[in-house]
Amino acid sequence: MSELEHVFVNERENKAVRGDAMSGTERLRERVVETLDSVVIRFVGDSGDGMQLTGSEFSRAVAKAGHGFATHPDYPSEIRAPTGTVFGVSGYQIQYGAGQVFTSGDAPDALVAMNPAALRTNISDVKHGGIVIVNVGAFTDASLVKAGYTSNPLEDGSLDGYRIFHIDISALTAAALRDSGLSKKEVARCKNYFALGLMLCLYGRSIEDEIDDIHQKFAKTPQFADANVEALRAGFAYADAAEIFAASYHVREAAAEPGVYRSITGNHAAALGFVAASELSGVGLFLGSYPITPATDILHELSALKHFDVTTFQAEDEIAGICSTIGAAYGGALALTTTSGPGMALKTEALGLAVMLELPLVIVNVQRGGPSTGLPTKIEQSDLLQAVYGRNGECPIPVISARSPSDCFDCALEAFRIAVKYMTPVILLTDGGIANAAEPWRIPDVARLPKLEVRYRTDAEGFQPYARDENLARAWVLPGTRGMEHRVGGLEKDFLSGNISHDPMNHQRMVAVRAAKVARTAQDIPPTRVEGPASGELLVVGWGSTYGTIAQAREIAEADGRSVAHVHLRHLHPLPPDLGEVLARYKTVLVPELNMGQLSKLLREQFLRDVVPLTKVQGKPFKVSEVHDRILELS
Amino acid sequence: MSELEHVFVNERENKAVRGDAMSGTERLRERVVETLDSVVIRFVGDSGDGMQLTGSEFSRAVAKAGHGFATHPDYPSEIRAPTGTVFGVSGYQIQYGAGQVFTSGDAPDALVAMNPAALRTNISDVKHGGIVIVNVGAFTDASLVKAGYTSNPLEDGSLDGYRIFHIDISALTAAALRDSGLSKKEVARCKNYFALGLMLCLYGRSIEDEIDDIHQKFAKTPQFADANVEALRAGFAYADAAEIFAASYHVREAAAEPGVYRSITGNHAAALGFVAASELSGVGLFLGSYPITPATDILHELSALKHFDVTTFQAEDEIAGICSTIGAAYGGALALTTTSGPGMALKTEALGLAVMLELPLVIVNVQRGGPSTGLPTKIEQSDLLQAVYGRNGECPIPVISARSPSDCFDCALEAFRIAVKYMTPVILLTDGGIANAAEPWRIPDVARLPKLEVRYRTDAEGFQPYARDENLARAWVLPGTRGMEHRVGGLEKDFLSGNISHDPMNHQRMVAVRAAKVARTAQDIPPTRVEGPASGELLVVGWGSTYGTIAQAREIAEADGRSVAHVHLRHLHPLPPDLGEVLARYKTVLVPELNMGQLSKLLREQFLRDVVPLTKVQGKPFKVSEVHDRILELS
Amino acid sequence: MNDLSVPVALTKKDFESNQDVRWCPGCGDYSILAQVQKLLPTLGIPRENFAFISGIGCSSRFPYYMETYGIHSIHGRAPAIASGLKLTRPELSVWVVTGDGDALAIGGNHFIHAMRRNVDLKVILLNNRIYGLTKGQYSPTSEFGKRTKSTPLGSIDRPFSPVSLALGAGATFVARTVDSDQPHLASVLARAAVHKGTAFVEVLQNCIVFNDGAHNALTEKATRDDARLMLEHGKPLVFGKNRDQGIRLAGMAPEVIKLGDGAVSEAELVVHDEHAMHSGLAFFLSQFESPELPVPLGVFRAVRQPTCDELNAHLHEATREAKGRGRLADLLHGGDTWTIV
Amino acid sequence: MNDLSVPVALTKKDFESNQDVRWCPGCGDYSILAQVQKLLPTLGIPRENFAFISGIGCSSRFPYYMETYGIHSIHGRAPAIASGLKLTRPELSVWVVTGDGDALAIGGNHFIHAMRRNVDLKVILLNNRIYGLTKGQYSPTSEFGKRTKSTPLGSIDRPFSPVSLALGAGATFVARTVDSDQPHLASVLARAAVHKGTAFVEVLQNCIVFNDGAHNALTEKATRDDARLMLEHGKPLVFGKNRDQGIRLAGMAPEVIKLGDGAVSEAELVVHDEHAMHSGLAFFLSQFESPELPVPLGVFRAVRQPTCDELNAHLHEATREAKGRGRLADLLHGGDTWTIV
Ligand SMILES: Cc1ncc(C[n+]2csc(CCOP(=O)(O)OP(=O)(O)O)c2C)c(N)n1
Ligand SMILES: Cc1ncc(C[n+]2csc(CCOP(=O)(O)OP(=O)(O)O)c2C)c(N)n1
Ligand code: SF4
Ligand code: SF4
Ligand SMILES: [Mg+2]
Ligand SMILES: [Mg+2]
Repeated sequence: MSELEHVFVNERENKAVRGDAMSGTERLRERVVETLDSVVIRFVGDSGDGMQLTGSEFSRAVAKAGHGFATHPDYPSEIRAPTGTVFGVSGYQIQYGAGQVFTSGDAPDALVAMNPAALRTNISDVKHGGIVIVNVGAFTDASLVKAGYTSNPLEDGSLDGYRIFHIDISALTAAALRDSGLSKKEVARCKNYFALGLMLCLYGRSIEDEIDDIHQKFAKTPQFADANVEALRAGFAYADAAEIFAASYHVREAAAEPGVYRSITGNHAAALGFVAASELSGVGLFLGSYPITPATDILHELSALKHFDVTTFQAEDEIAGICSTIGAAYGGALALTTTSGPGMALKTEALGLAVMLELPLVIVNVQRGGPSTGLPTKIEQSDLLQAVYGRNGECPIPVISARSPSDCFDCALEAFRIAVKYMTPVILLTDGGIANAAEPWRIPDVARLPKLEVRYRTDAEGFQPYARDENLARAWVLPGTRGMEHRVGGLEKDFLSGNISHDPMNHQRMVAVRAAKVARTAQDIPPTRVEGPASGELLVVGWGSTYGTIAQAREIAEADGRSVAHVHLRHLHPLPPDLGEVLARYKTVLVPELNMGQLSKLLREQFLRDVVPLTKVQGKPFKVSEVHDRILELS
Repeated sequence: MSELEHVFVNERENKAVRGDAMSGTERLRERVVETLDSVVIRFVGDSGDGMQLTGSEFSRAVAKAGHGFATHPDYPSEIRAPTGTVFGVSGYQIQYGAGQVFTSGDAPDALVAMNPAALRTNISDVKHGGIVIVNVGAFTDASLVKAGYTSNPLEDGSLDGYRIFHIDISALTAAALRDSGLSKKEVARCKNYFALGLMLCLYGRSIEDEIDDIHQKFAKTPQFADANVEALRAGFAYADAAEIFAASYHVREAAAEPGVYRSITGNHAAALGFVAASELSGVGLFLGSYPITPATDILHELSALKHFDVTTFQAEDEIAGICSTIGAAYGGALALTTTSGPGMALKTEALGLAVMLELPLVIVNVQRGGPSTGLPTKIEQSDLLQAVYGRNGECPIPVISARSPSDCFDCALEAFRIAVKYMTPVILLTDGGIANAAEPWRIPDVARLPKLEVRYRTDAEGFQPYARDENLARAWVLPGTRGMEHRVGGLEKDFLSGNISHDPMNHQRMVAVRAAKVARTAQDIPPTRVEGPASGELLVVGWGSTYGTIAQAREIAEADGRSVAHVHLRHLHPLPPDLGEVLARYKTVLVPELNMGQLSKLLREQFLRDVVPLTKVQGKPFKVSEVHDRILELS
Repeated sequence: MNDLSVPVALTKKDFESNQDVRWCPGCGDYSILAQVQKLLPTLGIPRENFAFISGIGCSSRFPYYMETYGIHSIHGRAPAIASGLKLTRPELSVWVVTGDGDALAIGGNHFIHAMRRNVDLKVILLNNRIYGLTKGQYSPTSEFGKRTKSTPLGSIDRPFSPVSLALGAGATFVARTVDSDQPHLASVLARAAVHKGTAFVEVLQNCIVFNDGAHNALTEKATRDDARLMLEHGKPLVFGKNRDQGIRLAGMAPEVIKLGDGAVSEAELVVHDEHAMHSGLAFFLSQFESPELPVPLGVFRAVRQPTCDELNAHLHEATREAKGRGRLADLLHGGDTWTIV
Repeated sequence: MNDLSVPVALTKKDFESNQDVRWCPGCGDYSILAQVQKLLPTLGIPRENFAFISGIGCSSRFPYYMETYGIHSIHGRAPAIASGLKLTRPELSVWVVTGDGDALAIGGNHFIHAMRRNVDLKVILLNNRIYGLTKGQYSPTSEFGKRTKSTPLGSIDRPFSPVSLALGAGATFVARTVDSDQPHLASVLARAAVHKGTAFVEVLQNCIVFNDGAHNALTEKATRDDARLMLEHGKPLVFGKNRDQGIRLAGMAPEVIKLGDGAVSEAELVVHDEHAMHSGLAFFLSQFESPELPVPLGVFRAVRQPTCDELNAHLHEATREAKGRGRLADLLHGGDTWTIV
């Protein structure tokens, strides 16, 4: 009997003891505890099964234990797809471990599948020999058909190769809640807490904190609080008692930097960063935006902060979103607009105006799968060239990008720093991956955050609307300031007065100075940080959300003795002044991107240097192995 | 007494004989006739002075004599600027000569200035020693002030260095029309015909044809016809009789290719090209457009052609312009939208949809000075990177460009050929220069025009909406065809059925196939034509409206013994397959563009080859000398 | 292959595509889809001559479920795309299905221009007063003060009345109905289908997930009779459980009066006239809002005016009659020419 | 430097910028500029507190000529820019100057949403029923059948009534006047200036170059008294050279009747009420079109409703009262946190 078969038998036998297990309190102390450096777990179920909650609660629990983690939620674009269908499957993956965790992981070590559709769409991702916990209660004939199964995978041997655990989570939850007084439907909704309890036990975490949290969350409906707690306990107890689990797992903890932490998504971090910019500068924040996936959460976050100096304006479309923002910038606000690809396309004409007006403005593009409506809920990095080049005329705008959820906070501040210092719109690129993914974030000390200085000109003496300071920035003058009434506009303007000018040489000069100003923002870019050897075989250059994947792939390769370095760009336009020199120090440059090679194009053009693109457009992040494999081939 | 002083004296003396000169019929047969290879003449005056008419009538006259010519109209963006102001000056330049004339000329040999503002804004362009004919009647104290003169240039010596002719065109016209019964204002309006008559005489052309034309033009108002004819005659007679003109000019004629010719602007040629595409394919043309300078004339032209199968739809904005066009393409029309820079920016989201739908569509961007509203009536080539890259997602679209006014006809046909053959949107770039400039065009024989084959799929058997032919094009199916009802949309779609697909590998495949299809359009690009040596020192690579300038600069340099070749690109995305190999044959590649180096960027990126950009953003075309100088430096 | 020359009697099933319907269980969109699928086979139009154009939103998924030609386009632009299609192919029956966000937020401009131009389109707006697909932000029809994901403290925008907006833009056919009243929905859609010109139908639709019960007052048995006013052409404006209330003019403002008891007679009431050329009455009705006034359901306005596509075709014909069918060679040789031999 | 602390009495001259006015000689825009420049000094607002926002068009050059703050923005977007500015700086007096193309073609969506939201903006639409700056294409207010550069065979689009559209979108202040009637223009602008909320004024403006005489019937001495209806609050609708015609209701449709001769009394006429909360009357009037009916000039509607900027400020205050002024450190530490020591 193979190990796997052994598991199966265990499981089948175990079915009989289900009822008992529920009440089992005595612990299987003799169970093996395996210790791991890190683990990848994925929760999958129907959209209505609450897997996002289960996943994020699990994350919270491990986070509080001091683990590093990274998550990847993956939900359908349908609001509430018919139950049991494959396109209605919602998933949440977490990798956690000792020290910094770079990505949510290539392949789950453990999968919790709440129904056949979830199993079918996820099983092939699971590691060979991985744990698969299946809610067999949902494996009815009808639901198998709905999921597109022609035979029951639990019985047809198609799952050989995994460590399958058949657990009737539906029935066990119902049994636990039989006295709760809740309806059948309400009881069914508690099964995600059963699964959570089960997994917390299996991975050696306590449930006390979670119980507190449930009571808080459901404070207004105590009967649901109680039921969920009950389900949680039942799941925990089941795992604790059930003999099917031959082992439980301990993931090593490693002391992270001391501090206060929270779990944060990219959109949330960006929102906080923008509020921080406002508070640090003492200038009100104005967000003009039109909802669009996956950017809308920034609007959601900020619209609740009316006790701050934050105004949100849900505009009639993306054009009004950016235009209201231009109006706000003219009025002296820290002006922000947020969107995603198709919305970005609509903003390009107004971006041109912002360039002409030379007003500070931040435009966030949370990239998603394109072109057109594309894959709205999926990750992609294919709007880079649009950000750099996508406007009529010579219309330069600084472009920066965030590398991780928490980096969105820093980039939000950086974007406004550039915007205000140089009086220019700034594009901040994030993407659907980091926007919704969570990671632990050491909350910064407000007193230590970089100052953001905003100066409005108030001295009317010698005022010229387009006179420039040493950074080539013109002055920011608030309407309402006496003695400096002036007009600005989208027609080419005189170099100093800003009045309309059709003068040929003036146009040439203005085009040049706008370009020079954007080029000058590069003066603040710190020296390029290289992870790994300062010169050698291979340099991997990335940008945006691929950071974690590349970093991990590089670390693994380096541990294997490969000469491979990594540069991850925050500033994409202009590029860091020393980048050409850095590239020159390596024999090969590999550029992984979730597009068809857009940064590669910029590097080739700028440095006349051949690079090796590694591209992927599948609505999914790179796997560490994909980058690692390529590194091995090239180093 | 210098030659110039001599002229002045002549002129001053001549003032006395003005009245007489009017009636003079006896010709100064003894006048010297200088023979020239080509000549550049510029007419300048107030917007209300009718200089555009004068210029285009003069062009017509020389065209009919078999000259090659090229024109450059330059008018203010104001509709009717206050009279006498410098920003209200309107100009029209023509170069004509023996054989092909490439450009409207760097510097006028002769300037006709109808008022002080016109003189002030144009005099510095005139060739050293050039002819300047001034309507002294308009040089009142008030108008000098309005033009910003602090002293009278006719008297302060500032015009030394030119051959100045003081002629009171206002008074002479008034005198000629004293019996016309017209009001003073109406009489004043005839002075452009006086100027025309004068110049026709001076340059050895008769006025008979022009007289016929005036009668036709003013058929409904015979009193104006008569007055204009009278003014024309008076101007001719004046020049014929006046002693001030020591010479008259004969420009050499050279037999052009036999055929029927007309004068044509780029916008007009494009409109005709689109109608030709419709007639040749037997498929109706649909234009959805929103007016914008300098593209509107295409709409104007086509909206008058309701006796053809041409529907024009003036949409509520540019977005509706392209969207109506997408609807029309779906309905089976040759679908077209026309715009300029800011309007192009607004169309980018819908362009993405067109790429996803894989419908044939032609988008014309008549580029103008940018960014933003920029310089709406001026020439620039700064929307190239926007055309190639300016959309969200991986969103490839073929881009082509026209090199001259008449080339717009051929490019219109070529754009639809690509669109229909590959089922793709195609962007055609022209610019404000060629859109309004005129050149002679040998009218093609309709029977010899390339066929444009349109096939709609009608066979429902085995139909799959996104199945592809050997060119990777999907089938064009008309709604109304039984048995092939299907839905298309902007979400990523299944490789064959076109149904929504979120499948990761399908997305990768679709992104790849859309790119491959656009890349495949390169298969039809003919081998790159090189003017000049097949290899050597210097290759000049240009695109769009700079053709004539570069061609002429090259010819001059070659005549001087320089090794310099010229490639002018029609296809900008994808680039011609053999281009890399062509570039490699020259030591240096010079890329002149009316932008900051956009084609240079594409060449550098694609071929990792350094090129020398020659850029200009002054709202004006290159001068031949600017390109020529650079050629000399590099060859 | 089927013999395509024989016309087939169509049924609802013929209009159901093979795509799984992906709206939330209980969404009001289902009933609207069903009614449209029932209606089309009765119109005597070959199936292949229908085209459904939509933008983006839950509502805009509609075309995928229709076994007709169709485009699921981009957000807000369906009326423009449909206009281009209809002008190109006047023989098609072109439908636009849209949502309150799609039509009135991002698509507001195309919406009003379609109404103005009177292109022969059927425009069905599924109004759930919320952005469904993006998971619950307020829309231009959301109530003042509404708390949503993007207005957690309550919205400060006043909503559009889609009917008023359409009338303000000059619509020739305007109607309102609700998703749950299937017979009424069916009859209003049928009226829209036969109208020549832009036919605009606002369907009050329930979004069970993000705005459940938004139209309850109008749909629940207990309240609806007092909350709604069923418009009938030529009939006085009477409503209420016992049909005992009516609308009278006070100046130009509406006044609710009790009927019966002989106190007030029906003769004093405003009489509905769908066909009034002056759209004052229709607009007057469109301003009725609960709870002060009953919400009118039915056809507000239905007047026949030449449609954009008819006029376009006419212009072509007239021009050809006057000038003769254009010939390319003539066109190319137009204007001044000269010959070089 | 001037002492800026002392308020100065302003004059028209103070509002004239140093830029040459570049409209065509004889353009109707001049008189509108002059009236606005005359009006502003009377409003008691410091000059620096005015901002003029425009789009693109001849009309949109307006801000350049005003010695105030201003933006000559992009085509159609002025209302959106102005809304952002006003929300940011409620103390400013923000004006939008726009054209029939700018506001109603490309800018239609922002226009209707500004009306709906009731942001405290003054929106002045210079309606010459043509695209002036692009040299003469028909606009959304051009007459049906009009021949222009882009409709050489006559336009097939029905025009918007800007007033109807604004009312359909829920505007709280709507008025119409003409460029050449300076006292009327002045008084209507003055009314708009003091309205709290979006104040929309349509100024019929003559484009002497591309659409000369478009409003002649309303402005020429010989015809105007019969062609226009001067609205006065609380007064019956009377017009005509001898004030001998009036408007009566026939059902809900307008009927022109002869007055005098004792046949019909003024009491039967419709009485104008600017302040009616129900906008039915205003809309009814907005549908009057020549030659059948006289064209109303004056204030159609003026009702006070909370403005978007007021509500926004209020929401901030209320939230701060409830929650206290937000503190960044608290915000960053919000949600679940854990400490690693
Ligand atoms: C250009 C663009 N902007 C924004 C979006 C995001 N988006 C999709 S649907 C939608 C609103 C849908 O609301 P509604 O039209 O009322 O449809 P419903 O889902 O309520 O039926 C939005 C904002 C988008 N897809 N494209
Ligand atoms: C995005 C964009 N599209 C088109 C144009 C061209 N354009 C400039 S003004 C104008 C129309 C102006 O009409 P209107 O608003 O009535 O102003 P008017 O000149 O008549 O005062 C157009 C189409 C533009 N500048 N920008
Ligand atoms: S979110 Fe609302 S509108 Fe969308 S499908 Fe679900 S119930 Fe229907
Ligand atoms: S074109 Fe018309 S609207 Fe424009 S400035 Fe001239 S007269 Fe005025
Ligand atoms: Mg909705
Ligand atoms: Mg206009």
